[in-house]
Amino acid sequence: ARAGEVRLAIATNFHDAAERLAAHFSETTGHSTRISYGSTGKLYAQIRHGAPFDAYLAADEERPHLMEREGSGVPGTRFTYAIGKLVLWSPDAEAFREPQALLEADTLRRLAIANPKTAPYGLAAKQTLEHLGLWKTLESRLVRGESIAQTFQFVATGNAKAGFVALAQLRDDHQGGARWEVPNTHHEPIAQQAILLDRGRSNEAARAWLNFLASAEAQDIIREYGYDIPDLPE
Amino acid sequence: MKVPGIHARLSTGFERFQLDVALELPGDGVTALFGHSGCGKTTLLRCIAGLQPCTGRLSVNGNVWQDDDTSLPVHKRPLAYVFQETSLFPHLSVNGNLNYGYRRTPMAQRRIHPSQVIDWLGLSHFMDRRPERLSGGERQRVAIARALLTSPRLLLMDEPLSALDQTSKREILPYLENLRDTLDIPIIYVSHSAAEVARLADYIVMMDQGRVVAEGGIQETLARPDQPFALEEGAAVIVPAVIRERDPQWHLCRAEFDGGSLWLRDDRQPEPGSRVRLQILARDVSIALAANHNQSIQNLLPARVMDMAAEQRPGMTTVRLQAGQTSFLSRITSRSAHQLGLGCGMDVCMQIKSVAIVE
Amino acid sequence: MKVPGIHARLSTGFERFQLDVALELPGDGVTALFGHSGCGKTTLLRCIAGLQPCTGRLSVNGNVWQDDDTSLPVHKRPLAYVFQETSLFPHLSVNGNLNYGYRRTPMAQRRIHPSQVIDWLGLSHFMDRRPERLSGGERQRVAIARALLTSPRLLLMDEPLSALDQTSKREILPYLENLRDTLDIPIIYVSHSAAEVARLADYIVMMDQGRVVAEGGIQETLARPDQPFALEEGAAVIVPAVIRERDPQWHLCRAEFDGGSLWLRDDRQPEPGSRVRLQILARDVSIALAANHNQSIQNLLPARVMDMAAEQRPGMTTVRLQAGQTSFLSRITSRSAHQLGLGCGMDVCMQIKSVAIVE
Amino acid sequence: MSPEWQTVWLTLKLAGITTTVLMVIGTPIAWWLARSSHWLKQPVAAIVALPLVLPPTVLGFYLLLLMGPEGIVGTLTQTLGLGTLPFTFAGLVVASVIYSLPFTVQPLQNVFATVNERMLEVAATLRASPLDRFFSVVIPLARPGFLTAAVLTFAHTLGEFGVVLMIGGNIPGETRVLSVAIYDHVETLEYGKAHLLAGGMLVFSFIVLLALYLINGRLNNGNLKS
Amino acid sequence: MSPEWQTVWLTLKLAGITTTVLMVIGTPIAWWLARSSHWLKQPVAAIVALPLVLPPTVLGFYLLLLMGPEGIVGTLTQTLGLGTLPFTFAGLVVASVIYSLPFTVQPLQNVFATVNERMLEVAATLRASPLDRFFSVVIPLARPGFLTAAVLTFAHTLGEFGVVLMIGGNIPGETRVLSVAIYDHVETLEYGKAHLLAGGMLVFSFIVLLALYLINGRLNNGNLKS
Ligand SMILES: Nc1ncnc2c1ncn2[C@@H]1O[C@H](COP(=O)(O)OP(=O)(O)OP(=O)(O)O)[C@@H](O)[C@H]1O
Ligand SMILES: Nc1ncnc2c1ncn2[C@@H]1O[C@H](COP(=O)(O)OP(=O)(O)OP(=O)(O)O)[C@@H](O)[C@H]1O
Ligand SMILES: [Mg+2]
Ligand SMILES: [Mg+2]
Repeated sequence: ARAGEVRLAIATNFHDAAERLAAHFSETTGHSTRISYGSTGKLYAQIRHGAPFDAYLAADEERPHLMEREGSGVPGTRFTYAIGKLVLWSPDAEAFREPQALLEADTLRRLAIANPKTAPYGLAAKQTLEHLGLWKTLESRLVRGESIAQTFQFVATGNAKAGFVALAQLRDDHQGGARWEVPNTHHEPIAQQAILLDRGRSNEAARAWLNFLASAEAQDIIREYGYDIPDLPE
Repeated sequence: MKVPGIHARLSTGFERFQLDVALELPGDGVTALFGHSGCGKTTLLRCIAGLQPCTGRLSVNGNVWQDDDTSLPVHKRPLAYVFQETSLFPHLSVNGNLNYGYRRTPMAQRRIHPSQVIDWLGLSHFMDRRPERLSGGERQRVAIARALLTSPRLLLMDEPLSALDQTSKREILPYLENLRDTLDIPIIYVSHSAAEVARLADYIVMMDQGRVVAEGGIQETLARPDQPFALEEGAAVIVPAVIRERDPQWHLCRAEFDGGSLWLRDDRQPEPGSRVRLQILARDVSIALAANHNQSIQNLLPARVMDMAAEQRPGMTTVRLQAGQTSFLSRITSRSAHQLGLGCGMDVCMQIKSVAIVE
Repeated sequence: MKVPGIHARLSTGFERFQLDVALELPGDGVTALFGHSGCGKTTLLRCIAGLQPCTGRLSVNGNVWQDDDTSLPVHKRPLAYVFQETSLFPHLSVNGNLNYGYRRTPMAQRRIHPSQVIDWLGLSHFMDRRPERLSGGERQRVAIARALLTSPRLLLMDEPLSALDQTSKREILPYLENLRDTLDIPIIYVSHSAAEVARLADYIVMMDQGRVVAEGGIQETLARPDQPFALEEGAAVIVPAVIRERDPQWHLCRAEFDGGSLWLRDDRQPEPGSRVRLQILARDVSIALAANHNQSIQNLLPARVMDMAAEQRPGMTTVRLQAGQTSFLSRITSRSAHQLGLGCGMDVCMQIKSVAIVE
Repeated sequence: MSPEWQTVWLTLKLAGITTTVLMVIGTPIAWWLARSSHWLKQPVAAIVALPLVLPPTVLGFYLLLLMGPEGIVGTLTQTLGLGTLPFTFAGLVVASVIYSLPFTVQPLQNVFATVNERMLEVAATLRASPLDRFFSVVIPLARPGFLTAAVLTFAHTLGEFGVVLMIGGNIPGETRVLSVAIYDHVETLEYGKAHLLAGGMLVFSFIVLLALYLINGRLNNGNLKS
Repeated sequence: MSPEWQTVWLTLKLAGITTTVLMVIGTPIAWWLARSSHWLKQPVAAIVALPLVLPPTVLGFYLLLLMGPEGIVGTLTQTLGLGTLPFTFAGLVVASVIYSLPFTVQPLQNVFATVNERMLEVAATLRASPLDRFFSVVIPLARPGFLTAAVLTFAHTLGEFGVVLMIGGNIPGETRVLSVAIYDHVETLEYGKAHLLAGGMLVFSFIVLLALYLINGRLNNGNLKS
């Protein structure tokens, strides 16, 4: 096939993995990519109003689902490409041994989570706290980042003692500190879904991208960046 | 067909002030506008310039500037305006100010050039300076120069010399006279200085509370002993005359008029035969019953008392005298008039101090 | 110990102009500041007010306002300044402008009150109006009133009457005279009008190119026939006198001075016995070899020729005459002086037109 | 108070306090910039305009670093016993003040530059001290500039949300302001609520601005009675 | 051109074009607002300030609705054969112009109001037509206002990113401007790159602003030679 171009709208939290994947994709298929990053909500609004994207990699299930229903996404192309992993983290290695102890301590003045209304990681964090029976006590001490990235900044700059961030963020410079990987059982899975958009229906490269994303090769990369892969691709 | 002269019938008003004038002014020469502070002189000039909205009709030497349906915008009226308060452009140097109007005057219409006015008004020392760095008088001279450089067809001047000392005035006035005579354009001149007016004006308009209360040629008007002008100290007649001889030793010359001769200083060294205007202030004319040559007053002329009028201020009488066909005014105390037994038709000797005669 | 009077030794300069003055001015009365446009009058006033940075020393009636180490800031100097170009606050009504300084004057120091100046200067019609809605003369009057209302201890006036007509001037001048006499504060007065100066001033300072070229009491200074003042037309002497009798029928009164009596109009109806200042213009004094009573000039006084000087302008001679202990000036043509054979020490008859006498 | 009204109240409070603070500190800065001829004048003028250049979230990020427990400002506030500023209302005010500084200073500087020096001289000869002159001459003459500065600052603080989001931490009742709320509604597809809040804010602002301009016009044209 | 330089170039182009467009359309609006006494004057003045009040992203969202294929403006541009504006450079310019309008109009309106009516009258008696008067008198006298307007507009367009992100869609080489790039770097925790870009932008802006102010100061103080 001739080399084509695929225009991708990708949730910002998947940035690092996406860059690696895109490089790999171009190498193997010869197609080029042009990626716009943004929050899931913003990208959704833009696609609804004519943004020129071929495929959409959201940070949740809800938006791709909506698109499929409304017709801006191509039915049957939706699938979960990654499952986010939630971590309670503090850059201070001494901050806690037992998460329960930290969360229940009165000395915890500010705990950072992502906004449960706008960010899937925020929703998961909220569910986790509810699961632990701490939501009511901690609610007034929470600071909400607009995105998971902002939540991470709250913690990394020391303004919040600890926070629920994405495992994907704890790479490179931020390996250290105290961390607790929240078990799957504490919250609903953070399923990130992709879908082929109406504009990309006849774009060879777009379909190639989605195929590549579901390939084992890609899945290895995705795992490397701190995500889970669903057992059964839909 | 062109109707010469300025025909104005203009009305405008503010909350507490109403201007209503109907004027027929000569199409050349200087018209002096007189009146108390707040009588509407500036407002009238602004109406003529088109700066103040007004109703009525205005035509200048045959060109209609305003009538019922149309009003020429200010920048299309070929006039120049020297404002009462100097109003130089603060963002331009003196040079920039002068050139502003000059550059906007079509080449063919330019009759006055920068080098001339810079010289006349002594501006060469500060051509590069900003207005804020000039003295009050310097600013006023620049404003006059700027206005002249548009080679206007009507010149409006609102107290243009008020900030100037006598010497500067004495230097500038001849140029204004010159302009009046050579450019052949009408000038409307507001001034509180009787001396300036008597020297420059050909026509006088007296205003009060927004109306014209008197107007006329300077000769007729000034020779009326009951004239309403608040000049009093400045009451004078203007006498056309011809220079007949010069006396270089004593720096004097003799001017002949219809009714006699007068000696005057020949400051400007006029050629014999040239025509001049003599201004004779009423206060400089005294009356004797007979000629007495043993005194410093050298201009002694036989004349006849024509009429006498008491002045507004008590104690003074203005006497109108006639020598040949020429009228003169004399201000004397009423007691003198009484003691000398002056009466209409009486023949007397008019004593005129030669120093009081100016061109 | 308080040293009365104004002692100023001040220097400042601009790019092309240098001011250097050393003055000792009287601590009361009016000092007139004279000089060509651009000679530094405004700059000097600004230095005295503290508006223009300068070096030197300045003390006013014993209070040091500036010396080597200190300079009182403007608002701490108890002076008032009437600027050359009116400078009313555009955001305040006339009333607001008047009150601005008045409110800032401590109660105990207030010696002039709004109702007085509003009345004097005829401001009552437009107390609520904004300055932009006033005529030029009206603005000038408001500015004078505003300055007076700070009850200053030194009054600086830069051509305060230039925009006013004769009538307004005639109404305002008596109040300024009154102020001078009753408030007992020094006034420094810049004016180009010889008449105003001769009337108001007690002391005269003549400037040229940033320096003082002459100064002195008005009587001595004006009586010098070689005086450098550019007055010429306005050259005059001031003669102190006492009113002796009044002639109500003819509206005249007789004033006696050291050397004789003069008849003058009794406009102001002075009480017999009261002291007045007579101003006699050189141009109103003529010389006869003998008294001739058959003429309208009624003030005929014997006098002696003291000296004679040719004027700058050719053809004219200024003659100084003495009657009793009083000096007079007379301007006559040089030819008259020659023909009458005038010389020092000669006894003559001085003819003074009574109308020319003012207080 | 319902959460919505709490948000509205907080927003108005923030905008009001920020505008007040900025008027107080911006006026002397603007005056100095307009009148001084110090060599530092131009550099300071340039620095004042800089907060504009950075995207709000980025500025917020740097402020977070600076004011955090390890930042310079944070260390200072902690030693002063004030704790750290982020996630507090005071922190929001500080951030808004920094971000909106140019909107206050620049219009003021502009009109200050046009105030006629002569008027200050006149006031001085009428016994007004420098401070008195400033209040009785400069401020009235510069009124349109103050109006513009206040409007720009207030409106900008209302609408600004990048910095506020970053420094505020979106805590309901404490640092959650209207702009953040509207943004959230848009993000979560609750368009109805977003329209309501945005519409309300627009109508409210329009009315306030209109009233301000009308009053200002009245003051300019009418005759003053004192 | 590397993607970074492309972004820089795009940013400067956007800010430059926006500023130019705003100067051209803002000047007559400001003049009208400053001089007119039409009853619509105050409402228009209030409307001009409104874009400020909405959070940029929210404003961006509404612009997206308006200019999108189903919006009023979008329908119009489509029938004109222009396609839709969002996600194009032209769309960015339109959005920036709307958002930055108050920063241009308000400072200009301010200085226009201080231009002495007398100066215009004088110019008229010296034969200058209304347009000529505007260029030869108003513009020179209002120069500081133009500078402020240009600086605020340019800087604001540089730093603004909410609207740009929404309308532009962050497409590399097409609508991805510096502010968005920095924002992206911060969001994706690439702080090194963010510091670099932000620092570069600050230094660059500082130098440009300083130069501007210095030139302006020179022009104000120096004697003019013509
Ligand atoms: N700010 C300034 N910068 C440079 N030169 C100045 C400045 N102000 C005044 N001058 C010059 O200083 C001289 C004296 O000015 P000043 O205003 O004192 O004159 P003046 O005697 O008041 O004149 P006038 O009667 O015309 O008002 C003038 O030559 C003027 O050009
Ligand atoms: N804009 C205005 N609004 C209201 N009244 C005004 C306005 N301008 C002038 N006036 C009034 O109109 C009258 C005439 O003013 P004008 O300026 O024509 O007087 P003027 O004859 O020039 O006086 P002056 O010799 O003092 O300059 C004055 O009483 C003045 O108070
Ligand atoms: Mg007038
Ligand atoms: Mg002066």
